[in-house]
Amino acid sequence: MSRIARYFNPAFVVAAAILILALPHIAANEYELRLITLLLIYAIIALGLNVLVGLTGLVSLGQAGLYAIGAYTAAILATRLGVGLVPGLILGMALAGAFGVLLAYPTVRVRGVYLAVVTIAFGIIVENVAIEWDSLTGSWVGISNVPAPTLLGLPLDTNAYFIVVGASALIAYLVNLNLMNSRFGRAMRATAQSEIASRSLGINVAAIRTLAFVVSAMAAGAAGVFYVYLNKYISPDIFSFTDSVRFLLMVILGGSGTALGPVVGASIMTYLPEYLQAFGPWQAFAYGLLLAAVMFFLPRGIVGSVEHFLSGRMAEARPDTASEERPRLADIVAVNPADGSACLDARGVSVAFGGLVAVDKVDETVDSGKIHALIGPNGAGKSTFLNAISGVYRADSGSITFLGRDTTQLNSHQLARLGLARTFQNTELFSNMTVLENVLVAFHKEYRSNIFSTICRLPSFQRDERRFRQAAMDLLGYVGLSAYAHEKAENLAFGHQRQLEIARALALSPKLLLLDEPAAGLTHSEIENLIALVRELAANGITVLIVEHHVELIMEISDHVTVLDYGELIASGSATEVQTDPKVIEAYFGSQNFGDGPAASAEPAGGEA
Amino acid sequence: MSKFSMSAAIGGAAVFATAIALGTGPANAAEANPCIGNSGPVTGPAAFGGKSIRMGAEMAVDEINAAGGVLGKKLKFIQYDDRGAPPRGVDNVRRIGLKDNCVAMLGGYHSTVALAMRDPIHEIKIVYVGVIAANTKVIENGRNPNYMFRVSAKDRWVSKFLVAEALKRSPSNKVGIMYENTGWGKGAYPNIQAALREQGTKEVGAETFNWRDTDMTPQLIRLRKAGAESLVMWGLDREGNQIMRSLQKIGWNPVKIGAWGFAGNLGELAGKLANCALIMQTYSWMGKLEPRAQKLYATMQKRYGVKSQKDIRMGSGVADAYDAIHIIAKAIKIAGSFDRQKVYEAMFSVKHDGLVMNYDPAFERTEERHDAILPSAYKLTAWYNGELLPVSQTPCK
Amino acid sequence: MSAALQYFLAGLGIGGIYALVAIGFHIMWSSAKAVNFAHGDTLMLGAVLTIVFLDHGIAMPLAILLSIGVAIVFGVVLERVAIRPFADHAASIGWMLTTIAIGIMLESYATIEFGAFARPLPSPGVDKPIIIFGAGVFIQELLIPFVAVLIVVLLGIFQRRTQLGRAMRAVAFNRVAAGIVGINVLHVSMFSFALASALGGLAGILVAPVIQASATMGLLLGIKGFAVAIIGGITSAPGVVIAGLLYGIIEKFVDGYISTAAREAVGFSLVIVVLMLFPQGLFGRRELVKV
Amino acid sequence: MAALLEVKNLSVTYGHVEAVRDVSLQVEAGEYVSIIGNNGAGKSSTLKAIAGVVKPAGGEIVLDGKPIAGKPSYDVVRLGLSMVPEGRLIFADQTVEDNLYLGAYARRGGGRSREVSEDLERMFALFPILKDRRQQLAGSLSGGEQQMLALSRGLLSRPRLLMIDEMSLGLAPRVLETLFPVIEMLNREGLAILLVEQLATVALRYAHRSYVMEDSRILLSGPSRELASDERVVEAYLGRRKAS
Repeated sequence: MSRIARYFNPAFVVAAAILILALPHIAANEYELRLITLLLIYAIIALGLNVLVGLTGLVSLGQAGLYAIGAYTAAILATRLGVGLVPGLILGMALAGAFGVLLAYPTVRVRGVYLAVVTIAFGIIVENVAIEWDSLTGSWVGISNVPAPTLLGLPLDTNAYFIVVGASALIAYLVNLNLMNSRFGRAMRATAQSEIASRSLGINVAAIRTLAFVVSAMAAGAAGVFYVYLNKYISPDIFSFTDSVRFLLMVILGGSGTALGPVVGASIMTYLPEYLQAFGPWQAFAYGLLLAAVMFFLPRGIVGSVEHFLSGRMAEARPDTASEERPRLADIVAVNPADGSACLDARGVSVAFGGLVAVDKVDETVDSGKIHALIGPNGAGKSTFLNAISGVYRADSGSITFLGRDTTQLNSHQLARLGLARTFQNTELFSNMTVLENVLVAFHKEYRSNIFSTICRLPSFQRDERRFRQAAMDLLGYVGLSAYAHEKAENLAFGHQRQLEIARALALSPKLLLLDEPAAGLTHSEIENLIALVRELAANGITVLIVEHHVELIMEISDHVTVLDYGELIASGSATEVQTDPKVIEAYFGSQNFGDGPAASAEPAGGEA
Repeated sequence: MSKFSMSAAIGGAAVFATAIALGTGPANAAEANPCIGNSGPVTGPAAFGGKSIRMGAEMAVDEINAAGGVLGKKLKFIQYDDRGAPPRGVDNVRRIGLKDNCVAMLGGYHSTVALAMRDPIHEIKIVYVGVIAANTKVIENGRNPNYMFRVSAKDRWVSKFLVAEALKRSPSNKVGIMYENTGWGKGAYPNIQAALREQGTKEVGAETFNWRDTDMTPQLIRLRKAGAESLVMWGLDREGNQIMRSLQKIGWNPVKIGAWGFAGNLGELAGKLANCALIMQTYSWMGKLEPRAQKLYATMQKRYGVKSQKDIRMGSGVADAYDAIHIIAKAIKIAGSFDRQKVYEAMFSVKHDGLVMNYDPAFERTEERHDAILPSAYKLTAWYNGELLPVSQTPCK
Repeated sequence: MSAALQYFLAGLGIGGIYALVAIGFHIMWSSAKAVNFAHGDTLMLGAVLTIVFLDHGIAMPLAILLSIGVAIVFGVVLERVAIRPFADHAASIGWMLTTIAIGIMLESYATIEFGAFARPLPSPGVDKPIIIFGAGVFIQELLIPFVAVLIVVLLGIFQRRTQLGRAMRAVAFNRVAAGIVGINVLHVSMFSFALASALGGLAGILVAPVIQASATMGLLLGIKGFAVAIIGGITSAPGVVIAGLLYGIIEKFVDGYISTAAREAVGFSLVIVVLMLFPQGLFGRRELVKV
Repeated sequence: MAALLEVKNLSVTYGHVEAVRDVSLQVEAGEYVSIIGNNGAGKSSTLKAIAGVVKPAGGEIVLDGKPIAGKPSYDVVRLGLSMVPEGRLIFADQTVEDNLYLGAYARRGGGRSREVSEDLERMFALFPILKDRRQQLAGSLSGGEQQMLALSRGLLSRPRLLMIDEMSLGLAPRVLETLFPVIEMLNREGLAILLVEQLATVALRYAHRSYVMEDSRILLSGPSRELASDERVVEAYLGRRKAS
């Protein structure tokens, strides 16, 4: 989270408000004031884009298209129907937001450069329509004679308009900040860093991405509306691909993911052309040079670099608070006593990749409150099976029942909401987020406060936030990580990362916890702690299904062990039973005699690279 | 913190509401500075247009300053880049008028930019003298007082001029129109239609094309089908070349007659295909020059690295800007002050023997005569073997 | 009928240009999983430099070779300074913006030095159109798609028959596996950029007689070429060429039968629709994502 | 005589995870050595570090007197050390023959010399099925055939030490029956082998010496024959603890 914003925000808001009120009186001339108004308009669009790029990790090279939609909506309404600023603003934002939903839809299927192409295409389409729909947009000639803005019937002069835009920019800043430091912002950053982990914590990734697109689109739309009333003239020239790049540069230059960065970036990019004029024909070259220099020397952006520098300083000063009494799990999250019924029941589950059958007709029943282990040699299909029952992969055949409900067709975020939590083989933490935030992400679905009360910081939000912060701190206390709550997850020692991942999973109040090789990379003493923890969880009524190659650990804690080999179930029973099963010994050691091996099963063909 | 920011926002809202009620405007300076601004394309594909304006304007300013300046003050020429984008042009008008506080300004290359400038020009009340952009409505804009003047071609007059020439060469009066899909082309289209109506006929078809289009065969096939005998064309050299080539592809050779956007290097691009394409111009640096022009040409060679007469791209722009600066300087002298309002009034009293023509007077108080260059000064030239020459010097008809 | 043929032939010529640009994107993507967004400007470099060299009295064949040489140097340097340092960036903002930045610089420098006017590049291919069933077309316009197809065929042979070509495919397939058989992945990546840039320069020289050389010719060609490469399936060389040719032909038919004005909107809407239906492009290989 | 491969105090980390801690081992010229141990014990990471696929965090790797720690894989293979990777990693979209030619990439000239063609024929003699399929795409081969191809590809760089990672992975015993004897034969012809294998019995039967890895460290080492009867090996695998 943005440290600068955390420490300086109140001061910043007051200072900004005073500055906005004072500027009309201290600006050298009207042109200067207009320039600052333009700066604030750019700040609005950059703040919105920051939600998309900085928080959600999605690149848009078509933001100018959304800006155009807001601008044309307001310009057409104002010139044809004499509509005032506020209705124009509402409609412009609504229409841009609707296109934001449309643009978000492709993210379900495409990412990275593919998404970049979709957004570029969108921007060009909007530009083309603006040029060609002559009767509506005036084509290249554009729309002029935009009347002066009115607010509640009162006409606004340059000064008053500046204050309106200033107040709006301040609101955009606060929205950005409040969104960033809320469950929505955390969910956005989580999906940017690990989509699969976000899903496993019950986050609907498509919904979160749509939200990000809508927020950024509405900001772009609002900026477009404000621009119309500032310049009183628009034409397709300012909504081109180059402008989309410029908006993106504002965010990157200032520092994407920080609250203040977009504002700083917008300021520089507003004033830059004024100074670049001195370069005459070389100004485009100087602009390119600046863009390249930013990427080379300040990839975190200005504010990002300052924060990075400061956070390095502050991390050293972190107090090492001794953890007090360890809370009881039942006091933090909902746990139900085990009733001995089947928690999870998989029947004939098969998963194939191409021609390769990774899991072949596996039956597995996990009784509630028990510790169940899944072992097998490398490549036996353990993780695939785990991914199938947790909804990451869809089983090609067979059925899965969780808590008496058929879940074969459910996504992982739906399963998570039903109480199925998991950890990952190679920990999937949100490494750029703090330890506390990592756990808070998992409480996302528990919040009752909606986006509106979140942004406005209404009491319902405050209540939720207090409650779940406390719960998250308690969970950290439970696994012994309280002292690291404000540390970035990536700075934790590996053993602590594993514990954090378990704490995060526990925040879902799980009925079933899937642990995928939780002991990998741990030291002996850490493994001892893990064993104690798993036992305690089971005692609290949480069913555990553990995949592990650390056989010693398995044999020590499991109530039931299932052995897979070549995707097939070859043994199932108590630890001692499977340990002496000749088929198991063979699978692990290889037979003394080749001919005696496991029945020459279908040889996997067409391996993957 | 969050509570605090919320109350700060509410507080801020309350304060700005009162501020709106008290809203004050900045005072306007009475006397402007002795500078003449310009917004034109300094970068981008039309940068040559911005450069031609700068050359013409700077040479005039230097002459005036060498002769002691105006009202005892040295004139200054300030050029800002608009890259052909109207909103940037609008910004530049405000920078010139509000920040630099210049006494007057020259217009730029693009008609779209000039059209967009009408509002801020009249807001600020600064004299604008267009030197290239020829769209009719830039000047004939229905405002009174009208601060927009022009020392350049006017599309409505150009349309009449070209249509008359086209009809002369079309036995059955069948004229097709090809115009570029820009503010300039779209602005001219109704002018061409009106000119045809005046002559008692109408076009057989009208087609558009975009910048960077590389093939015009679909449009030309449609025009040929409609029976066009001559083409009136509004566009620039690069697309003009594609028109010539596409005509060749479909094996059609109508009469081609175009506005001055084709006066740049069409002959170089299309070679012999451009032969006998007829182009209207206000001024030509080709051939033998009068002594005053020869002196200017020498200056261009020395100061701007111009190597040959063909190197002067958009030569009309150089001449128009040169004349415009002299006209503005004379207006300031007549006004006896750098007061913008007085300079505006004085514009109608200027008489000037310029490079393009003898302006007598330059402007009149009718909307139509805010244009200084009269159709009588328009010249019809023709491309022939890579050179743009007076029609009489070519075998073209 | 002859109108339809005319549109088809014209579309083939324009599509050939997109295809040539898209092949370059394909080659770069295969080896580096990143592309030069300024690839359109590589075409510009090839075309503009050839004219500049001709202006200096250098003979045509030498001028062409020199221009392609400069384009190669450009590609290699760009790969080193603008792509490699940002290759691991997850959201790929890094190399997108650095290469866009270099494109802006190159275009602006060329505008200053070369001038803003488009200039012709002489070629016998545009002297006279040939008439096929009443439809006219320049040889050069037919040459372009032909060269695009030829390059794909030659590229295929090169990648099958030569050790370096096999190495390129190996790097595209799996970088670790390529490393353990002794392929220097960085060298292959650099070679790919050199090859893509050489083809880019050549493409510029081939298209300049048709569309004229100018400092600003690259931007739109680059964007469209990249869009075409993506919808064709950037991992498949024949795929991007087929997509390029189709895109050009569709554009011309939209021009001819709907309206010149609707071209970009229709074309780019098609791009979005294709990507929604085929996230890997029409002929693309699914890029494996390990969970 | 110095060992062909000498690894001293090697450590490999992935982020915060120590996959290999302080591992030392050696392979003499012409020797057949195996590393056995459970999945996740650090065997593959050790091999990858030696081959230059991952950069070691510390320690020394000396091949024939030359330090190679930290050198990229494409340089290591030129020094006579070839790896057959886990999962085989053949170039599935290229033909069997092209895969083999790529195996010779690191050799001087790096292409189709007569020597390379002769070596190709030798591989076809070793695995005749590859000859039948030489024009087929490698991706269409069965798992066993792919492993044969991966082995042949590894041999075509003419290594002095061949490292094989988890050869048995995903293969039926019937296939292993043909593969292991081939490796033994290659070893008898003088090629040093470093085998990483999960199937302990098989590895212990063929290798002269073995190392047992557990929890990122080397637990035991010695002649295979002795290790095969060591109780601790069984423990390491199945976690059977003596009653305590």
